[in-house]
Amino acid sequence: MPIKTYRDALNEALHQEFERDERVFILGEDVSGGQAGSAGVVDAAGGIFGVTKDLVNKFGVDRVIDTPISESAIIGAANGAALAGMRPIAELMFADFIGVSMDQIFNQLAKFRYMFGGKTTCPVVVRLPTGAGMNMAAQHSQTMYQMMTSVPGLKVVMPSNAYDAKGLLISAIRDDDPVLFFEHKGLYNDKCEVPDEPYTVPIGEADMPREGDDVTVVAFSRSVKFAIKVIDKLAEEGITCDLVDPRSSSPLDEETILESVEATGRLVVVDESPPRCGLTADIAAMVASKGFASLKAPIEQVSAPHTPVPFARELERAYVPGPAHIEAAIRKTLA
Amino acid sequence: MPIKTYRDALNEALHQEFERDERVFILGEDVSGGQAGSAGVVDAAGGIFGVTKDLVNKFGVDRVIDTPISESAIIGAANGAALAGMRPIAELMFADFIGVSMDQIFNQLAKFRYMFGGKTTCPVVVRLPTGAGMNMAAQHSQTMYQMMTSVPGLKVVMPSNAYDAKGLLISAIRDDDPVLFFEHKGLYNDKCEVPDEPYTVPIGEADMPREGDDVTVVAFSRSVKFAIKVIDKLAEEGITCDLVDPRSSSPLDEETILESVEATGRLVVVDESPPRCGLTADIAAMVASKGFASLKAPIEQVSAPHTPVPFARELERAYVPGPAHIEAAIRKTLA
Amino acid sequence: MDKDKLLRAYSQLKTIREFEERLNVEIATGEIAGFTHLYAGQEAVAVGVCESLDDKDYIVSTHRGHGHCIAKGGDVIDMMKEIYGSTEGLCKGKGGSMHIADFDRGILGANGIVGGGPPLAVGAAIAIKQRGDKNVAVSFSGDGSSNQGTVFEAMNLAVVLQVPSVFVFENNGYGEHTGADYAVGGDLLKRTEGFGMPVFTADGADFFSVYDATQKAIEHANAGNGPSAIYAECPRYFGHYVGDPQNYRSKEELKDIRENQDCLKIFRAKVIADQSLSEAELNSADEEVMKLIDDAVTAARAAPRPVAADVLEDVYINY
Amino acid sequence: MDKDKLLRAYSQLKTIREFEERLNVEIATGEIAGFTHLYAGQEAVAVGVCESLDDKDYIVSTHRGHGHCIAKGGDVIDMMKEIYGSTEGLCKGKGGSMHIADFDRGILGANGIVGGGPPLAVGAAIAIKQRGDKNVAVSFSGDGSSNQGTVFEAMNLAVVLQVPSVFVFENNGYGEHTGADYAVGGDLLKRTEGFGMPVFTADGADFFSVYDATQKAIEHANAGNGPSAIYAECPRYFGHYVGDPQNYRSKEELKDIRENQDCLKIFRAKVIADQSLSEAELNSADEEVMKLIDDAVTAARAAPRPVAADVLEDVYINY
Ligand SMILES: Cc1ncc(C[n+]2csc(CCOP(=O)(O)OP(=O)(O)O)c2C)c(N)n1
Ligand SMILES: Cc1ncc(C[n+]2csc(CCOP(=O)(O)OP(=O)(O)O)c2C)c(N)n1
Ligand SMILES: [Mg+2]
Ligand SMILES: [Mg+2]
Repeated sequence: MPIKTYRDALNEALHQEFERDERVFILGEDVSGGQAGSAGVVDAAGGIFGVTKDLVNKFGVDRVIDTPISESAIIGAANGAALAGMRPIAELMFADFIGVSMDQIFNQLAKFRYMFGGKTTCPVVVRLPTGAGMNMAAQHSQTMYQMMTSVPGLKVVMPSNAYDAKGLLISAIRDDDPVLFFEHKGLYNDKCEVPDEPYTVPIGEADMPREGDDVTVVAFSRSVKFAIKVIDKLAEEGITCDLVDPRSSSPLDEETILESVEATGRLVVVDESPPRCGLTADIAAMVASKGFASLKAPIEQVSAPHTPVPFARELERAYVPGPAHIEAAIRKTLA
Repeated sequence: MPIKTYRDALNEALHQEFERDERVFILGEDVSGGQAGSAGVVDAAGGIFGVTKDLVNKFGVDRVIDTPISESAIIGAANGAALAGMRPIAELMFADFIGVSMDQIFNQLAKFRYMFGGKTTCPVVVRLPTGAGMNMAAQHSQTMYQMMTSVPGLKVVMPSNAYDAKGLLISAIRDDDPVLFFEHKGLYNDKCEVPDEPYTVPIGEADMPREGDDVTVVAFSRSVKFAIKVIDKLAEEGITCDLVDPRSSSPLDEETILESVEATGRLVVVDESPPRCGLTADIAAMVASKGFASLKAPIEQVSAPHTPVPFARELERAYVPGPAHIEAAIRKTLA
Repeated sequence: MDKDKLLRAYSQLKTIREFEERLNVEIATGEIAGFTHLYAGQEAVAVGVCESLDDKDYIVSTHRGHGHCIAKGGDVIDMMKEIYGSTEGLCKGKGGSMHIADFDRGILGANGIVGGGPPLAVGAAIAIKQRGDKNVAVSFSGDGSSNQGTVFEAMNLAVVLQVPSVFVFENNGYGEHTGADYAVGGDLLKRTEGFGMPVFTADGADFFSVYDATQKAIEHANAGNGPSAIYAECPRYFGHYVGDPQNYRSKEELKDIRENQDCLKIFRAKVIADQSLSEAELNSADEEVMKLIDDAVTAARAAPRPVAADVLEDVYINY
Repeated sequence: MDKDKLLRAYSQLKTIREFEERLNVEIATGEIAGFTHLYAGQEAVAVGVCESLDDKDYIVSTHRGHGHCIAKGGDVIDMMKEIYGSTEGLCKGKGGSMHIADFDRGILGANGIVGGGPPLAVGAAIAIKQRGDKNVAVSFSGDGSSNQGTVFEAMNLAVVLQVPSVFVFENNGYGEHTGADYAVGGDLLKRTEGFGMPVFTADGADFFSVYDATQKAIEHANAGNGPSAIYAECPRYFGHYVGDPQNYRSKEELKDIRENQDCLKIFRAKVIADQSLSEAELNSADEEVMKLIDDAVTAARAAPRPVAADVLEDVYINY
């Protein structure tokens, strides 16, 4: 099977869905790029991370829409177009910029279906490059998906590898409910086998990239990659772990997590968001309520510290919960 | 001691702090009210819930500033004034409107101190009327504080009674860090003893309005009131509970919660926010990690369902976690 | 305008007026929950705009949405049921007064967030443009709303993309308890024109004036010239919400607007003067409207109520 | 302007230019982390504005903040240390290029959020007004930023409250990879004037022109007339960020702006022509600047690095 990067897998999903359904379009800042520039090109960017590359050449400026820097209008326009029967994809350049569009996310997009008594859905996909790792400091490095998980009505998806990235994005575009789609900036260059043809990965079904007996590790987004590293290393010592990658925090595949904890009795939850009301707390609480009887040890949460993301390399490295933190937590739960 | 409403206690705190420190001012929509109206008055409103009543008559329009409907500018201006040495209070008419000002809350206000290396603080208080109970539907009934608890750098306070309301607001205004101050709309008319003189209630110290042996109940904001009702009723049956009102979700008084759970071995957490990445999950997870050894039963979480807030009376009543839900959870953890 | 259209327009004006006047009474009974913002006084704007539209045109409304929804063809009885919180309401009792929507009529919802609507309308206009249809997407905003950043962003985006949006600004003099003259810095018209789109000014108490302005906006859009705006000053008869004591408004103002800025009176005077409709015809329209409103209230009171389990419907998941 | 002031202004222009040109080189070494946006080409705006200000005036900057910070008196060496991520940097290595601040100099921070700054400046202007001071609070925004809703809101609020804000718009032709002519609907000047404040237009490649406009804005504020704006077109010499291949710009444009819109050349030509400064004086200023920049890079490279425990400092709590 061909090997592709996470970035290219996403790009391929977009090309194929644009092809399949002419109601699909994308809007955002520099999703094509170059409008009114002195060189006279309109495919200058393809998104700041290159995920929308070449779309404009194939589908034109009416479906690959560069916008002014107006995030509320970007999300709002996507919402309105969806209510009017389209299947819009909105790109926020960085997940952190959700702040300037937040009302359109949680008071509009998330609520339409319910507030209007189920008489409509609002099939918008919002793509949000997320996470730390590029030394972009406090306003360009946040995950944000933990906050969005608390919003009823939104689906919250965060692929951890290129295969899932393509399959989940296709599912998201075809979904009738709004999906916030978080792409980790630190994964764009990661590669794995990705089929050429379109396929879907269902939203709400966990993946289990490693299986074992001693500890259940639940990890999201880039943390999955770090967890795999640690688990493979510990396997050499004879410590084996289930690794659950829920792929989406909402809907959440509670069953897979609970079944695994039932077997192992020990739980480590890993995520790059800060700890309070975060995903590690959320999963830990769910298990403490629904899987309490299985637990043999305190639940270990591995998250970022409760601070903004710092700039300097040394600081950011210490901030992001990496393999060392995960390993320590696994050992602690076994101690 | 004089009996005062939550609303009047807050109003008194404002009057006294305006008196004490001339750097204190307030801005928001209709915090005075009546500007450019045909009747020529500027004290028409005193805030839509009457919390800022009469301030403008005592302190003038320069310190009681009516603004256009521009929440980003309201919070942003408060932030900038604080950086320039003032002690601003910003009022959002409803906590739900935080969406249109969210960037100024979590990317600016929350981050300045850290991002600027501790070279400044940003002493802004944002007042946010919160919660359901008035049939105002999906966009005027949310708690929002669970999302804000996940933001490093913010203090998040939610008084559950008039005494705390006054003392916590005075503490918030004197605090050098930003404080989001959530006033439950369903508590404004509640009364208790409130001293006339200014006093502070420290932010980050839990209150324990009821003490008992069997179960620890942790509740926030209006849920405290419901929990008291249930606990007093159960006491007649001989079931006694510790009731912990953390008063603020961040900083969180983990110690008081953990000590209580150590004694009771059972935990029920109650909050009106939806469940995912919410406060009930957050507290449950903290105890599952740090107080695991004390637990004798699964942790019970009592929250709103994972839906937007519905309009009709019957629906909203079913939505808000009330005494019946709390009682059921307490009984379940004892079963 | 032919006689049928004229009569229909008048009935719409009257329906909105009576719907609101009646709500103002019914709310006092305590049967209706929540916050209600009445549109009375402004009817000529909603009807003047919407009489030029059909079901394939879109509108996005505000917190003060009853008038827009009725004008755009929303079912009066189902609206009333929604306001009463019945499961037979347009939103099954989940939305209430501030969230009335009717997708079959192109009503993309009232909106409780000031400034929430205009970006949505731009999105609907994008949809229209992509489908190659000749329709428009209209957003309504108040004077207060005109200060919300999202509204400026929406206008700019519509201009940049040259989509068929129409931004209607209804200046009723107040945003809640604050006068427009205080809160709107500079000049609302010039601010709007600065984005490079035409603003058609209308008399917001005169149906014909608003109708004409709307025709111009639609022609502008149909000619492929993109967005435009309509600016109309109009009176707000009631308080901001039902229950508002309105101590910021003088008695004289409240009296004057009922006497001299009543769109119903103005409409009647015009059509009677030019003999396009007779007093009798207008009166019989009035009677029909009164009956419709009576029926609506009766039906809404008797309509089925939601049950607790309904809370968990209409959302993709519960936990 | 006296000779000292002129020389100082020139040195500031040159310092910014060399700071940025040097960063463009140093970043290639891999020693500097993160994203860096260079201000080269636009120096006349920052310096033209800030030479009229003192430490009690406030500025709020953007993601492209080095120029504004240097012009407002930010310490060049401490800035360089911040960009290198040292604990001796202005923000102890926690902020980096996009978050440089210096509160003693009235620099309320660069800002990574487009449109984040103007509301902050209005707040600082409220503080000035409440204290009865005669100062101004300046926000810088780009052409791209001018489309962000928060910027419109800030202008409106400043007008309503009549506070001493100055909104500086630097139109460098691009917001990231998108031309201003595409993204700015209508006319940036008219949009701003629509709020009822004067806009002083300046040539953004000419220090003197910007300086004059700023004097007018300050006079306007000092006279109690509230906010105003300054509009300046200026060239952006580099890509949006260091590393941007700039395939959306023609070679001719890039050549032309270096040749014909270089604020240093223009400044030199003027002061030599009117004999207010000599070539020798300017050259010796150049030398001092080059040495300062050298020293800054040397110092930044050698400056102490943060340690992991520093992550948990400067926040009121950890969990
Ligand atoms: C974002 C937001 N801010 C504030 C409010 C509260 N609010 C509701 S209506 C209103 C006034 C709106 O004024 P205007 O746009 O003139 O409309 P009108 O009420 O006059 O119809 C305000 C402040 C809100 N609903 N949403
Ligand atoms: C809210 C937000 N949206 C988008 C961005 C990404 N971004 C950073 S700079 C920039 C362009 C800004 O253009 P302009 O205001 O003209 O400033 P210039 O870069 O030309 O100095 C964009 C889109 C951001 N930082 N913040
Ligand atoms: Mg109004
Ligand atoms: Mg620019």
